[in-house]
Amino acid sequence: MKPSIQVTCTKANLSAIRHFVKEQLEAMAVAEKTAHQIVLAVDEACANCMIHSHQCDNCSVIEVELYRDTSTVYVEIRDSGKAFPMNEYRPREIEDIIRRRAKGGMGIFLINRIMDKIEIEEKAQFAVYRFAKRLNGQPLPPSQGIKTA
Amino acid sequence: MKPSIQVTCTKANLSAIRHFVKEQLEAMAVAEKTAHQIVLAVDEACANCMIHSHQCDNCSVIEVELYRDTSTVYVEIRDSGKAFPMNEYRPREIEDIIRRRAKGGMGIFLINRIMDKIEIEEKAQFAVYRFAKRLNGQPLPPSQGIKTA
Amino acid sequence: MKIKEIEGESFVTLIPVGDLDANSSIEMDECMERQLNSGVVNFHIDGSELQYISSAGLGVFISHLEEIEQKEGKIVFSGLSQNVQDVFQLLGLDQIVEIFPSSSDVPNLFATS
Amino acid sequence: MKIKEIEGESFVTLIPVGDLDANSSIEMDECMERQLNSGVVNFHIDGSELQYISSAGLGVFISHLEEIEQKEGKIVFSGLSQNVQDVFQLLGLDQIVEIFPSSSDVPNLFATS
Ligand SMILES: Nc1ncnc2c1ncn2[C@@H]1O[C@H](COP(=O)(O)OP(=O)(O)O)[C@@H](O)[C@H]1O
Ligand SMILES: Nc1ncnc2c1ncn2[C@@H]1O[C@H](COP(=O)(O)OP(=O)(O)O)[C@@H](O)[C@H]1O
Repeated sequence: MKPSIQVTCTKANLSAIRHFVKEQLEAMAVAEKTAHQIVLAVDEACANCMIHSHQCDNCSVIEVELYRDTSTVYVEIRDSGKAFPMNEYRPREIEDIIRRRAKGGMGIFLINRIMDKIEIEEKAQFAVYRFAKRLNGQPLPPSQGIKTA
Repeated sequence: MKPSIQVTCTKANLSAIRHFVKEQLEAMAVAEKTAHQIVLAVDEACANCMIHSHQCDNCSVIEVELYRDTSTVYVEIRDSGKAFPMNEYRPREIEDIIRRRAKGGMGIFLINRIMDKIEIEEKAQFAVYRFAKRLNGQPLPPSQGIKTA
Repeated sequence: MKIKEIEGESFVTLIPVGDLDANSSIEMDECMERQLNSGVVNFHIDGSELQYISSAGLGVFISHLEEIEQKEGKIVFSGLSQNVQDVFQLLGLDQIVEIFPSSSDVPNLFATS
Repeated sequence: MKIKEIEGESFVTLIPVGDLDANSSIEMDECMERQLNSGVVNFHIDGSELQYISSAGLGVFISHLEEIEQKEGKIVFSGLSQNVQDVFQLLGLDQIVEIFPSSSDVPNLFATS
């Protein structure tokens, strides 16, 4: 199996998702700065699902799966809510957000800045968000070869 | 649904389980000292499953569910390994552990010290460990009533 | 997350401890609102114990920038970890708000302003 | 977890940063082994940046107590958080090893011993 986490949808569970991603990336020997950015992008995407695509706390689940090959980290988020086409969303300028005194509107911008590839798939029962982040030559962990499947 | 987390069995995922338990107990208004002890007991039990009841990393899953009522926090751990009768295990004295230069043997002792009730059930496909911790009058969180089912 | 609050003469220091994410940002926002409503206009956000911030956490500060400016106050940040600073940079916020390396750089700023 | 190592004249200070659990205890154990093999017998474990410890983490120190004693060395702890100290107490370890409130209490100990 690929390393994965599944939690009930409630914002209190974002912390567990972040620690899952952080520890797994450490085990995959991903450099700290890159790892933090991936944690951030996953946190933003999961927070969006929890806030925008579900009506109530703990009434559905979200799953995150993580793996890497030589060159790339892959993230797959499966959310039981309706798929949101985040790759079509046009974020506002930060100056505009400040002027409007908005508390949000920067999550998808961050995901776009961090990830090299974003794919969204609508399935019958759930939505799949697939991210890829290139590692630009960061070596694999010593001993273990990483199983990608 | 009750708040829950499911991760693939590998020690790197213990951190996610701890943060799940910690944040949920905070949302349930459990006092910090009690919450830390519950986090510790769950960490010890999950570490045991990952280390002793599985042959390989990420080849099975473990699930933790958490809820409280007025007086008690309940934990349910479902592990796809064989059930271990931890309530029958007689831990060694700490002095004995020191003399033997052992690196372990204190996990079940801690779980027993912390939890008020421990039940183990062997199912066809998995083992269930049920813990209960009494709260001795710690109030429920304000506004929300806690759903126990 | 916890928030330590230190009331200075000319400014308030807020020290968020732990992670400031979509979950804990509500608490941070309540804290800022309370301070603003009690008349505080100068804020020092001491980030030395802040382990993580997401866009929802930053949103708390961003949403109050205009009000603070209107009231001729100031909000400055100090002691941000590399990771937290990286989020400011990804958003271009490091060009918009003042960030100091250490909290000891801050008192002078408010004293002379 | 990360481990900071500070080599003093008569003792080594180890500062585990983050969580010392069944996962990270391996790294801590390797660090202790390496120090012992290089002849170090006096250890100061500065717990001021240790956020969590489980029995596997404590096991690292416990498993070396006998060897350290045999070598006429010492291992002391300082700056433990309430939660970390609670684990020592649950196990009765607070009666067996020396724990100091602050790391500044430690140098004198090794100087006079
Ligand atoms: N999973 C989702 N389901 C439904 N709508 C979403 C989802 N993710 C994002 N959105 C919409 O896109 C907007 C922009 O998202 P984002 O940039 O993350 O900012 P924020 O969530 O802080 O508003 C949201 O306000 C919401 O309207
Ligand atoms: N889930 C489990 N499956 C199989 N054996 C177990 C399990 N949990 C505990 N054990 C056995 O009980 C012993 C004592 O467990 P514990 O007190 O947690 O100490 P440790 O795991 O550090 O050895 C273990 O060494 C192991 O032999």
